[in-house]
Amino acid sequence: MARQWGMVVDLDRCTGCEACVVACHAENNIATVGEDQAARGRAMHWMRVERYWEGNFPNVRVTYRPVFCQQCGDAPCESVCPTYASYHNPEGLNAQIYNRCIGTRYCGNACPYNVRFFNFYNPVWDKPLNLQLNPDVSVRSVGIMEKCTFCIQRIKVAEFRAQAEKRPLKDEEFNPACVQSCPPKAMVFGDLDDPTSEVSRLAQSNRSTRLLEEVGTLPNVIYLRSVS
Amino acid sequence: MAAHSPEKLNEDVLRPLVRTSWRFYLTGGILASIVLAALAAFIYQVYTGIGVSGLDRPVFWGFYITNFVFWIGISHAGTLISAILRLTDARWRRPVTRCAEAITVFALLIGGMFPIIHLGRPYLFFWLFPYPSERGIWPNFHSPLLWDAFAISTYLTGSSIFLYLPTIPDFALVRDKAQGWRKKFYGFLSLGWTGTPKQWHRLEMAMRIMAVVILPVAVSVHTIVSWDFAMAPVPMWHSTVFGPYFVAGAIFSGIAALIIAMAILRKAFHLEEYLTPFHFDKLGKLLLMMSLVWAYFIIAERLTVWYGNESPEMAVYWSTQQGRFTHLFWFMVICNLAVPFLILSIKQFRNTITGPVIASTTVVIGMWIERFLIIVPPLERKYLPYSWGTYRPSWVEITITAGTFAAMALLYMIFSKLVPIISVWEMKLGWQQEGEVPRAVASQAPLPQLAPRADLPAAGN
Amino acid sequence: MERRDFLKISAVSGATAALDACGKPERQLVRFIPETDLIPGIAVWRPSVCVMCPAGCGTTVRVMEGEAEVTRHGQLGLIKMGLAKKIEGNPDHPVNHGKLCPRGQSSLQVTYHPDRIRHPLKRVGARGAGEFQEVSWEAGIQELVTRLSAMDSAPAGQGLLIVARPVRGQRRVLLENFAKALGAPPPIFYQFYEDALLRRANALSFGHAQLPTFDLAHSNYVLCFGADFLGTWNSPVAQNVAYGEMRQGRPNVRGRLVQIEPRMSATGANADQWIAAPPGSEGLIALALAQVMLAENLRPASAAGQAGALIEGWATGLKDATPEKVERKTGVPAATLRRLARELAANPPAVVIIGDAPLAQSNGLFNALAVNALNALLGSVEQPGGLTFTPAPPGMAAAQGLPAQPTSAYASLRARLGLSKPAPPSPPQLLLLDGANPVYALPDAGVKEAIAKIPFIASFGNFVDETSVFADLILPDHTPLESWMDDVPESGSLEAVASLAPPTMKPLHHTRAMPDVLLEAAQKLGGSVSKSLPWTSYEEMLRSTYAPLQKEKGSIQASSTEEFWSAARKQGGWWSSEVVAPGQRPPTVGAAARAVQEAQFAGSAEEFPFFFLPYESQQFLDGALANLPWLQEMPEVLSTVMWGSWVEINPATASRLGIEQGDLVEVSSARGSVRAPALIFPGIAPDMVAMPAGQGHEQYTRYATGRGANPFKILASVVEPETGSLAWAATRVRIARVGKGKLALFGGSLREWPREFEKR
Amino acid sequence: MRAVYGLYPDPAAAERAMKRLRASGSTLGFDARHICLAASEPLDEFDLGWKDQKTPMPWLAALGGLIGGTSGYFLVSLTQRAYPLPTGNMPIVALWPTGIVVYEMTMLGAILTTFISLLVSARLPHWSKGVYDPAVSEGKILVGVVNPSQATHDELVKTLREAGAEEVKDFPSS
Repeated sequence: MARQWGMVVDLDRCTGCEACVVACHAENNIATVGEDQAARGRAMHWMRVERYWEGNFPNVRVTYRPVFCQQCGDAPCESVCPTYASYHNPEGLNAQIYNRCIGTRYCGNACPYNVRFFNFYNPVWDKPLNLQLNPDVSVRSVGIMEKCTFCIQRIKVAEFRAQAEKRPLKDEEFNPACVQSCPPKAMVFGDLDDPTSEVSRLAQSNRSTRLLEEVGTLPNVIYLRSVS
Repeated sequence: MAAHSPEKLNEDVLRPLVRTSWRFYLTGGILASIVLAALAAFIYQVYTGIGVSGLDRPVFWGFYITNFVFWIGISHAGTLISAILRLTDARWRRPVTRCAEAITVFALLIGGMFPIIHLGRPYLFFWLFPYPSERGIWPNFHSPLLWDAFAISTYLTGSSIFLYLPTIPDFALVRDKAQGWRKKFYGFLSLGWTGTPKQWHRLEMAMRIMAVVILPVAVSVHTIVSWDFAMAPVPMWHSTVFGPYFVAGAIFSGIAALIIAMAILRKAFHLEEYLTPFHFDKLGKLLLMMSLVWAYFIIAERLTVWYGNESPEMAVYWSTQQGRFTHLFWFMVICNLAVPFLILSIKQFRNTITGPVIASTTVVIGMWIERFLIIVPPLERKYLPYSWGTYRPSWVEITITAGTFAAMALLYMIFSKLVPIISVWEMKLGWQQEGEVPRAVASQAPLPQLAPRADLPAAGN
Repeated sequence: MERRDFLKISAVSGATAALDACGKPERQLVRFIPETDLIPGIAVWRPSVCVMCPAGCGTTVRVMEGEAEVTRHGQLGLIKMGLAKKIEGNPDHPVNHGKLCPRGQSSLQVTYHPDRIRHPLKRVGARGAGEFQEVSWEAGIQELVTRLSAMDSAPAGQGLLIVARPVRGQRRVLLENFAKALGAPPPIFYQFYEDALLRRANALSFGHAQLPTFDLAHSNYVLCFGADFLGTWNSPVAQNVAYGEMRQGRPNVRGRLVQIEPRMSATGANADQWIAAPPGSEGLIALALAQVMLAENLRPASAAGQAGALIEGWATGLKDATPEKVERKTGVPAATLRRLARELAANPPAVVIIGDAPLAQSNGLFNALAVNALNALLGSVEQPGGLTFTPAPPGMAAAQGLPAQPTSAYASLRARLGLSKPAPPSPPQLLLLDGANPVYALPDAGVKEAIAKIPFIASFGNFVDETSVFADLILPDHTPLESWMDDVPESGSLEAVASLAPPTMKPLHHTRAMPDVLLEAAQKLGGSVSKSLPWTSYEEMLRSTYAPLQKEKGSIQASSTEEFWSAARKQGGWWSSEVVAPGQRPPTVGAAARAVQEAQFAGSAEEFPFFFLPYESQQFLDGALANLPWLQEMPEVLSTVMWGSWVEINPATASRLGIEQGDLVEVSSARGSVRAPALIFPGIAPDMVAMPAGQGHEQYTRYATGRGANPFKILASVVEPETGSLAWAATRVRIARVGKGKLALFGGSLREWPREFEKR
Repeated sequence: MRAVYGLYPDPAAAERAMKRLRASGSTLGFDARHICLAASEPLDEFDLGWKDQKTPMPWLAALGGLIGGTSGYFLVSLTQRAYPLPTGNMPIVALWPTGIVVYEMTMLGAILTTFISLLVSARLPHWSKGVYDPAVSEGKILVGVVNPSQATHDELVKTLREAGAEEVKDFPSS
């Protein structure tokens, strides 16, 4: 059964607490790069909370916007990859096949959302921090691109379990790590092709927008505008 | 003042092949050490990770791709110029074509290395080529990088053949003049050329076909290189003007490189008699024209962006007009437009050799900066302003960049030591067709010595 | 296959393996007997309790079989064991409802920290030199017992000083009883951002010496003074969960948030309206709002009850707090105040929150009381959508650790260390440290010297920090993942909660749980001590204290103690099934009414033109979490800074002083100065600078040592007079550019589409 | 291969020699195909056998281009179809990328065909087998007859010399 995994991010709920940021690091074996590398723009945050200031003191406002791979329907990163390392999986995800990646970084340039991250060095975990690594997720080596996968390892486990129990996958039976952790429930994950799912219900909201829609990437992440 | 004579030509052209001064070894040694330093830097980079470069997120491409585009641009010096000149039968091309075509081949070799140098995992570069593999998967033909691979390999094959074919008779000439290992070496390279009418006819035919075929290839190569950028939805990359803009820029920088190369060869190998101010004047005019074409393109590109006034593009626009890259941008305009225009539009300056060489030098610098400004500012200011970044090259990138210039010079030096740098037979043919110099002094009745043409002033000004 | 062939093959492969091992040292390691009953590759989830902050969230830990390099009996080797892989919120827990903040999730790295203390240590070098030598547990505990018995003979055990990080539940009971049995004064539970003042205010206003719980999920209007309740304050996960519901959880109702503070916090950034008011003026503003409500008859004065009676002039309509008068003092327009008051009254249920900096003023108690009175006036106390108090689980007295008369731990600790006058009658002879780090987090001068003066120091902490580096004996505790855990959250839940969890994994290193060590020491000490702590293990102690809950109506229906125990372990605790009915406050105590107080600041406005705000950081709280790389690399949401400190400066101020982003700035108060790079921050008042707490550790693992600056170092000892709490937001400073600094910023532009050309 | 040849100082002399040889071919027992010529530059303007040269090279190049382009098309379409990776909403074999590869392969085909057809039709490489004299490099023009019969050798030498040869030699020189 074909699914179209998607996510709805309610900007009116997001509080910028960054629980999603650490959840993503913990789930996906994302390396910390240290101060020097971070200062050089090489920090890996598949999930980030963008913060924009508006106005000047005292009439100043902030908007938060969690940004991660938008799992585009027409993904610019896919067509530019010469080795098919970046490809569209049957469930509509922009998958990154780490083994195929040779590090042209073209996908990183083509991505309008800048949500692709490059391993400039081999990742290091000071022992025994390596014990925190999630065995379900491969550790990426130097010279390859990585990005948000919608926690594909969780998707696969849930699908296998449903298959083994001979039942359809239930809506919100599982969630990517960021969605799971989000305290104000700003993120909802699910099958956009299932009209009964929470995510497709929310996607119908009159507040729904997509990020950089004008670029034509057909993202599968829907943002619900903040009300005020 | 020496008259043009085949004998002297033979001697002048062949002299560099056998006689080598200490200056050559010194220069070669310096260049080789720079190349070795670059090689060491590259090995260090492969060993440690490409993190030793200054690249970051979101500026995933920097000096390496700048060098790639720059050198592929320089490569248009030769084949394209020489093919155009051949097709239009510009007779003054004859002493120029070989120098130019050699630039093409070496610039392509150097430029073609950069997509590999810049890879995160350079040891897997061959995955870019379509070959059946155990992975059961072929490269993605949708990727402009694949088109690059096709275009560049076609161009490299074509221009190598284009360079080689007219050299065969000259190899035969060297073979006949040389002794020892050289005789064998050039004998091998000349393929046993004897100069029968059939050989000459086929060679000329082949060159005519090649000139026709190589032109669109050259145009396509830089168009496709431009598409590496224009195909990605990056502000100010995603532009239809990029194809012709890049091709024009390529020819522009190619001519500049050719003028510099010619000036150096002329001086180093005392070829004043063949590479005359006349040639520099002609190429100078061409450079001036390309400078104006380049200016036209940059205005076309900038004006449309400015008028369109879309936020993402304007962010990039302003970063080059009134931001971080302003100085670099205006320096580029001075290099590519102001200096060439001032020097080359004034006949007195153009007719010197120094003038065009100065203009060419600034153009080469300016065009390198242009490539840099095309690549880096848009990546620094790509859509979501939260993810904007900055790029600063590291010593590794600078060393490797310096290494490519040294490698170019070194390869060119070695080439000039191994191959007659002026196409001897084409020169002779030219003189014969111009009726300027008797193609050989007749045995019975000595022909009267003809004076050189007025527009071919003697060398050694 | 023939047997001989098999032997041949195995001989060959054995040889290959041996050859292989020569190259790679890790393959030469001994393999220990596996310590796991897990199925390889299959994850199990086990409950635990988060102790990264005092909120008391319930967690669930993903445990999988893995291979760890450990030392067992002095031998390095490999062992297959259950390893915690990820920490998430316990979905059933009433505080956090399956959610967890970034700090809680990072607690995984405490267990696997490379610089964790792996076995008991005894000091060998000079005090503070950090030179230790491994000792056996037996020797370590014996040493502690010997020292304690020596103490016992000192006058009434007064020489024992226990300083612990704030904990609740049986761990707290254990520490308190231990001290009591030895005749020592009660343990001091210290962290920099303490809550004594708010507890005191709530005790005065509502008869509850407890932190408030806000039922935001049902609020329609929230006015918040300074509290970063979505970031770090009180029970942030619970408040975030409720906030999400408040905004978009109800059909056709969207609660509004107004935040009043001079420096925009991560919470203020979410407000529908953000109002900058000078520091210390919060109480006055609250009174102005009350005044409007009273003057316009939006609410009757009597609604405020006891809380209102605590404010002078309440009964007569707060004539001195008219919006116009308050505008003159605070600069907040009278029209805004009127509008706010009307909106508050017109949008029930509405609630007012005060926390963080407004309480850390010399008039903090007044501010808190004024806000409490406003809440009472609004009728939001112990009402749905308002302010309420998490009930204590029945039969578990003192488990929430609520004192009858809340006093400031800061004041107690300073007094005990002889840093305030008068000096204590008997100086401490023996210091027991449990995770507290006063040398770093106590701002007074001379803390280091006072600590170093104590004859014997024992620490239970997992890391060598600025304080425990002075320890003579380190008896490293298990991490929460390796221990029996319990907690009784004080706020964040509308129902009574008692969290409980068995260890989720076997100890990685040669550590022991602090409660077990204390119990063992108590046994060894004998006498009254062993009588008051009769358990042989912490598990046993928990079992006995949790037993009464079996009879209570709650999340567990069990017929036997064993069944209850097993269910509680599996579920991660017990929680009552019903929200305790509102309005069951005990009669309030009489107290003198407070007149309007103005905040006093250390330093003159001429010499020190800026208010200084050392706020609790999103990553490190008061600095105890700075050792975790995930948090170090997590970009703070407003500044986007990673791995460092910074000084927030208003753009106009910065350009006036010629300071650019990233310039190194020296912030000086009368007490001293710190240096950090400047960060241009549009959301801060021009007469204020702010610094996040948490960095600037001199000694705290490889990830935190020598990184950034500690703003506590320049704080003057201004206190709130009634509670003795530190008024940490009452120091004034001056700033000067001293050079070029370095900022690791994750974010690029401050604004969505900045016009770079506009600047030029 | 044997030959007798003369070295001529200029094209006019070579033309004369050529004429004579053609005239005397029937008497001396060889025909036009046996006449050989070598020069250090093309001599299109003289009647030395250039004008009657014909070659299908342009057509071969076009054919080569066609083959190259076709194989380019099949390379792209067959391999992509053999491993059809999902591409989202995009076609597996798309027009533009295929077009570009086909274009480049067409050009490569034409280039390689031109090169190969040159080598084949000009009989290259032809190391040290052709009738040649290093003096050609000096500008001399070699005109001679390959595989002359022994009987007419002296006659040939005479003819070549009379045509103005500076030297008449045997090939291979003994």
